Amino acid sequence: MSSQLATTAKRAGRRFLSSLPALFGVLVFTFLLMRVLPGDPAVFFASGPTAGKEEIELIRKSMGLDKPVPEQLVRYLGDVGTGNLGRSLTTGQPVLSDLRNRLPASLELTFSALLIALFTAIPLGVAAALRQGSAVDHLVRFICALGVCVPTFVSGLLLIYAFYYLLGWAPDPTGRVDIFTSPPPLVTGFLLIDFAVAGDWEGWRAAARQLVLPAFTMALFVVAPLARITRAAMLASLGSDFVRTAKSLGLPRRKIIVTYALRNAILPVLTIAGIVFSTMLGANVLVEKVFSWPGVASYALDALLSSDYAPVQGFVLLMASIFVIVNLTVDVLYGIADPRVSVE
Amino acid sequence: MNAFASPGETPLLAIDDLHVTFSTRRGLVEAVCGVSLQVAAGETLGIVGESGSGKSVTAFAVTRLLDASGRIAAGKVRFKGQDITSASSKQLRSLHGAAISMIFQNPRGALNPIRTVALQIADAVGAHERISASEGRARALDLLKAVLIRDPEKRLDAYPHELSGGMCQRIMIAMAIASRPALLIADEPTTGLDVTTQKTVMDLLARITAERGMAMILITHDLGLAARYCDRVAVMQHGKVVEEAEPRSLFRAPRHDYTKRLVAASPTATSKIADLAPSSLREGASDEAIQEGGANPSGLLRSARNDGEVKPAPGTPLLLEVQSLVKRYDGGVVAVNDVSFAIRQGESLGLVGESGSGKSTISRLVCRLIDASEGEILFDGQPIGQQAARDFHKSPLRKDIQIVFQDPTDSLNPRFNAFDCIAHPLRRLLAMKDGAALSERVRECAARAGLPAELLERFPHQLSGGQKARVGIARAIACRPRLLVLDEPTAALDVSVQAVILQLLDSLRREDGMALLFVSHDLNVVRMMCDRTVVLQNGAIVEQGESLALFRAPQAPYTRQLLDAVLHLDGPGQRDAVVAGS
Amino acid sequence: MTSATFRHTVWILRGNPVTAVAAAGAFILCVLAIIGPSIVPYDPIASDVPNALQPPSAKYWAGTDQLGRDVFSRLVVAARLDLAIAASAVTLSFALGAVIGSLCGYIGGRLDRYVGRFVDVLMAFPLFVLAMAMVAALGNRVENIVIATAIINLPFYIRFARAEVNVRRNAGWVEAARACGDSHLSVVLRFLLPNVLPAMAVQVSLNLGWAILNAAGLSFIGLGVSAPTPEWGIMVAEGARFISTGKWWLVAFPGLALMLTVLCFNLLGDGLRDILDPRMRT
Amino acid sequence: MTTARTSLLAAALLASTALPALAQTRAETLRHVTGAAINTLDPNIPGSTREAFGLSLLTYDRLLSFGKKQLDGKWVFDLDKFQPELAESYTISPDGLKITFALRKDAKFHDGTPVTAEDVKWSLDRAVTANVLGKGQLLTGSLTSPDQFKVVDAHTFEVTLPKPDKLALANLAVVYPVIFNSKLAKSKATAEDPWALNWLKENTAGSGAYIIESYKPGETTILRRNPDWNRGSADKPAGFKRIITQTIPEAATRANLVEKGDADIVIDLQATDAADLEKKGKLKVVSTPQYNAITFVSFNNQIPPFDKIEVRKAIAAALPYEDMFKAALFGRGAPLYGATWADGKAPTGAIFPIPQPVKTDLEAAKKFLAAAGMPDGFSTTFSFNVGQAGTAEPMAALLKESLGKIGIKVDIQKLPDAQMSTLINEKKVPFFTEGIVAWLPSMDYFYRNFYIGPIRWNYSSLNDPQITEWAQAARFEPDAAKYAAYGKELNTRHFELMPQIPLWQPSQDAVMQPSVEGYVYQFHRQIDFRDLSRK
Repeated sequence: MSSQLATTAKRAGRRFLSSLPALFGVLVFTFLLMRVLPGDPAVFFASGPTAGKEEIELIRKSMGLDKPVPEQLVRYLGDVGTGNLGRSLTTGQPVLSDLRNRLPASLELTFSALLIALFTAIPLGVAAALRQGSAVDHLVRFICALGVCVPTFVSGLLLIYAFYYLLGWAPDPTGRVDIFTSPPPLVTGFLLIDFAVAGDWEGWRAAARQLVLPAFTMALFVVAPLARITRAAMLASLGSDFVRTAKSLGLPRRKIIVTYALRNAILPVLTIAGIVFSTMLGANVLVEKVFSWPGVASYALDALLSSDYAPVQGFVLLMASIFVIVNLTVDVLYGIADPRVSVE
Repeated sequence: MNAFASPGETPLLAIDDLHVTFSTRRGLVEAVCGVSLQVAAGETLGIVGESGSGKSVTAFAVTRLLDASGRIAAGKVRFKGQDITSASSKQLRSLHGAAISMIFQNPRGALNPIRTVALQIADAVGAHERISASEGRARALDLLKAVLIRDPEKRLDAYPHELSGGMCQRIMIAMAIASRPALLIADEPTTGLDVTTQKTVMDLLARITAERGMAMILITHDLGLAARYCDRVAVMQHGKVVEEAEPRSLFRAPRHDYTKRLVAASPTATSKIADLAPSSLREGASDEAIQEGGANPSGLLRSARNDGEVKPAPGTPLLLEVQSLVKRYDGGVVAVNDVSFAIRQGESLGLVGESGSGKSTISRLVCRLIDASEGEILFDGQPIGQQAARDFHKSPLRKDIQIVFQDPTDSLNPRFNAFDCIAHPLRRLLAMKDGAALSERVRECAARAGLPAELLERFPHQLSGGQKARVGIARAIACRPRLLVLDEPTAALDVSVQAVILQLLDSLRREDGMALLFVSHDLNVVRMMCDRTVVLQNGAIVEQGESLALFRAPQAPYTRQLLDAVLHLDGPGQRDAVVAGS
Repeated sequence: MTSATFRHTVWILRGNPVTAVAAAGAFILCVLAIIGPSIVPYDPIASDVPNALQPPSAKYWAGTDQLGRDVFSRLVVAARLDLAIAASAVTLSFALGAVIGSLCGYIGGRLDRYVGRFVDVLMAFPLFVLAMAMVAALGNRVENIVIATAIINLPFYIRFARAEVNVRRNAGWVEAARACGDSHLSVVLRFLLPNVLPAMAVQVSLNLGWAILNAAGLSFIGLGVSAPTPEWGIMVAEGARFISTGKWWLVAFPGLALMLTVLCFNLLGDGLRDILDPRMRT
Repeated sequence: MTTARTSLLAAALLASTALPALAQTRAETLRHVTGAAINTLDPNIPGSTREAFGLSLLTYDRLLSFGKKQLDGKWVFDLDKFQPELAESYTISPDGLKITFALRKDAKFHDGTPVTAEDVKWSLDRAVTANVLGKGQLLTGSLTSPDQFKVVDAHTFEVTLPKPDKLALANLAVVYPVIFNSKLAKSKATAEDPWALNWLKENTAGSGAYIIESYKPGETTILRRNPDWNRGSADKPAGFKRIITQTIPEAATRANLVEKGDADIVIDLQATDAADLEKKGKLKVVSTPQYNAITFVSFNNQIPPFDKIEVRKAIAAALPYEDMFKAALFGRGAPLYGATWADGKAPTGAIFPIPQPVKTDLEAAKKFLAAAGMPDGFSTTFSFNVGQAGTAEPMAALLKESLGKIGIKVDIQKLPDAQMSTLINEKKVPFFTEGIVAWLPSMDYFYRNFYIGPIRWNYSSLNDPQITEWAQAARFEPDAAKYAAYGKELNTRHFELMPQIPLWQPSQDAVMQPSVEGYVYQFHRQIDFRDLSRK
């Protein structure tokens, strides 16, 4: 068991090292892509009523844009090495602190959405697999297909219109917590956790209420791939020889489905869930926009449209790092869940 | 031991006119049509038959473990008088494992890959009695001891992938006997295992059933296995039991035509190629192998009868010379270790060994599909080992060395029809253009391989296993190679089909004077097919020599071990001997 | 299609009414894309400001928009552009991905490692943001939207083709082809590629829907096709502005068109998977 | 099963109402929602957003601020009237070269330090010396050097001008010349940053009506009332105890919020939402045409074929003004087309912009085109930025359609905002729509800043010596009648040259709860929350 953990850790370490070049590639590629953008951030932000050449030059200089691109790149890489991601023109803050403040919001939303999606998708997928070809199966497939075919910004807007505007069930879609609720002392940045730590259940409910609609909007979109893979994996393991063995030995149905079939089927689901998580985190731009969610994605979107380089670069780097970390986590979890992996 | 349940006494299991149907897109297909069998307590019943005969379906119907598409259409299955076909799922659950349990082919797949051995065995015990975790572990240990696993304490926390196939099957047996069932159904329990492992596993099964007074149904395609371990054998064909008897009389004097053919087709230590599918049995036969022979090349029957020596004269020059061949894979695994042998023109050389002996790697090295790490290969005196496998397709010798693969399904491009498969080397290596000449040549090759011309338009998935094997052979001989490498060409085929294919290969060799490199794990087949034999173990040569001499008086202990494990059709009472001897 | 495949397809469709409906839907969409512009009741671009923002009626089946253009006509005409964007983006990434992925899967070694790194880099990007950045950098014209969508899809195709080829590279028929005198390259292009294409076709169908949504998302943040070209994503994005004032038809109908199209392709992809999955064959 | 449970949980969460005990103070709190974000606390920092300007009006005081007047029944800022803030009163010397301010004696910074003339001097020095935005702006009021600012005594301050300048006082009322607590600021200054730019970016050192309670850039800013502040007209603190400004990117959501009563005021709604809310009648909608702003269709007068007046005139005659106004703005604004000028001369010169004598006349357009030598038209692109897509997109579609009728093929280009501004700055966009705003909307200010020289804001790249000359002359013309005469010439010349086609002045639709009172349209198009109170 301990050797298994050791090999898993070793594997994780190897994976991490091998992902460093990818991170570096992302860094350089983003940098260059941003320089290709035809917009000049200096001009855009020199929006003062008398903005002239001088003001534009000032901003260019403060951003280091007056230097040749290769030099900018070297400086940027040096800065990143020392943990300086630059300063956002849109918010006026250092990108690092902006990202640090906003990342918990994105993570909390994405985690909640993923949880909702998993708790929906796995039972659906299992139900479909258990009754393959039946009406249940077709229904699940249809529901899933329905979920992925509505653009998130449409479903988000419709949910707001229905639950906030018409029904009044949901709180105003204005961020993470009701503006009149005092925020909890900062511990993790995850409001649900911080409120719980502080024992402020009133606040916890307020934060949870804000979370429900955006999380559902996002979950709706990822239920399909998760349910689909659950169904496929479940079908594979239900049709496998070891489930037949379990049946032939007279194991209780519940045990066969949960301990034998599902536990094996969960492995590919885990992999997909990792991928889904990373994609969601990067792709929830539109959800964050629609729900005024103060997350990193909407931050990057605003910056991108105004050619504000530093935040976009910082964001992409952050996302790529999270991608690597999530992959590592999945790897480790996989290594723990599946003893076969460690011998490879 | 009483072979037949005496009338009046309730048998342990009674199958009465069982019909099983499967719903497919062609409508309902009846896989088992009216099978009646009885098993007495403590008795071992063998069910033999080729693929599609319904033997496994019968077993699964008995235990009600059929796929969702399968259904028991009619008939009764009584276990100790209780009708299983109408049992509720609750009753079934108490029956499974506790009264009837099963073991399967592919033991590793039959075990849950992510659960430890101890837990799985404990699950099996816990399915029928309430036990604590520690009790479960203790019971698992006892059972592991009962199935004679070495270091049982260590194996408790092992996962299936850490164990060999033989060990997995022992664990499967441990689970199957965990709740002391009265009947054990073993469905091809040793298929896919090496011969030596097969023997130990079967001996264990025989011993355990005898010790515990359990009845067993042994389902197998291997007549030798049934002969050795069963009290009584039922032969199935097309979903019906065609003959049922005590093994000695069944195999010595088969009465039904199908049984006769089956017995004849099973290679034994003394059988000859011509005996495998004697023409006397072809009349009125309806099975696939014989039907396929429809486009019988005129030479086939003739040459099959003609069993004269085709051994090349002593002075015949060497065609292939393999010198100190080594193949190392990344990670330091040595698949082939210093192997040298030679084949004369027109000679047939057998390469035998168990899985992992490196025989398939050698066949690919010789075919120049992969590069050797060290050593040289001379073909017709020319060194061909140095030319990179990547470029060998340009070599003029490419057409002289051809190969027939193990799995006929796997060896045909699913997107080519039979014609294109056979025409492919002609187009490529002989640069033949589409036209009358090409199609004439393809037809000729097909005919020589015994493939009816009307099948040439079909795609692989529309052909039977034997037909696909023929396409593979036709493709390999299309360019008239001088050396044909046969990599377990019949391993995936039923015995009756194997018989016909072996005859075909033998006659082709005689007619064309091709040299053969025949790779196989089946010693009887190699003995029949090859002039000389090389025995491999762990990538190295253990012994090589004239086939007849080698099999008659093996020098190496390993060869002897292999030969001992070969099963023979004649051998009643073996089972008692095994039990008594242990 | 051979008759056996056809029979198999029919059999699958009978057991899968959903797929049959989806296939019919996809067919209708393609027909609309071709003949749409010639059958619509109004010019989809001509404005008619006095009749702006009319709710659906017998005259305007799906109402009119801000400029008084007939929403229904615009919807029908938009089908062509939307399908074209999705189809060309997917075709592009499919073609590139299949070839690159197959070569990597077959050859392995250094090529595989380098391409693998490149794919890693792409995968590590937040894809939507990458698409946004590319469109912003290249300019929001149709071809750039296609290119951006194709590039963010590329890694999936490369990986898919690579994996599919990898499991087949040691198949008997591949070795047989080499024994028959085919070079590695010819094995990849003439043997492996045709064999992995069907499996990838499933991916294509699923991806078509995704590509349409991606284009719609780009439109929503203002990086889509330029006005006044009718395009569903833009129509939804424009209509979204009117949600709060209860002009539901502006968002509902294009949204529905988008949804049905994506639904069709997704269900079709699911169905195709069943048809092509050999395990489903008995 | 789990699905059902999850959605039950969701419903339960949604249904429970959890407004805490802050309800009684809700009436004293003003919740403002906006689509944009505040990016600095010091309005002088290059790159400051409009919202940052708006904030600075609350946290800082200036010497004086603009008065208000009624325009068509709506309260708007008055460029010519001032009301005291930190200056109790001011006197202008007869030659107009010296302005003396008497400072309030009771004014204190947020930290309790009294406000002195030293602070004013330091702050204005900073505005004209440091690399800040104020420098460029104050220039337009002839305020360029620290030498012009003199401390007379602790509460008397003197500004000297090289020439009498009508906009000098006005320039002291805009957002840049805010008065900092110089002691505090200097203590934060460093050798590299003598004017404490970095520190003031994230901190306030002011005396304004509100104190920042929490500031999350791009999310929320919460302001607390400064109880000691008495610089308002009524000599008492501002009306609301707390002001919350929240960034809500979706305009439709902002409309929902204010309609549901969750937000108190919003000024950046889409025209359609404002119209709808006005029709529903539950809320107070104050719709003020932005009289210091213009939305126009511009040509780059240097790029062919727009270097030909006839081409510009052809397009001016082909634009579907009425349709564009209705479809894009829903008629919310003041049109600048469709006027009749009796003798071809501008009817007035005191103000700019004035309605132009343009109307849709395709026949005339074709004639102009023919006169330009292009009877068959030409192809061009028409650009606008993504941020304005809401109004510009329908406009562009109509424009494309209409110009198509006279043979001009238009490709519509929607550019991300930064890209658009860059291209405009590089003078590379031939044909586009934009909007301009003048904080100090006097006639000459418009001409000087938007139609002269190679500066960024000269969108049309107009280079007409006549206009340059008249505009510079008008700047220092003390006599109102002569000034108007210059203006008449300028307005006429402007129309004749047609460098741009002014379309309209869009309305600023301030939508608020009926209980909110005191809204005034301000020069920087933000809300001056100090004016507001609740009934």
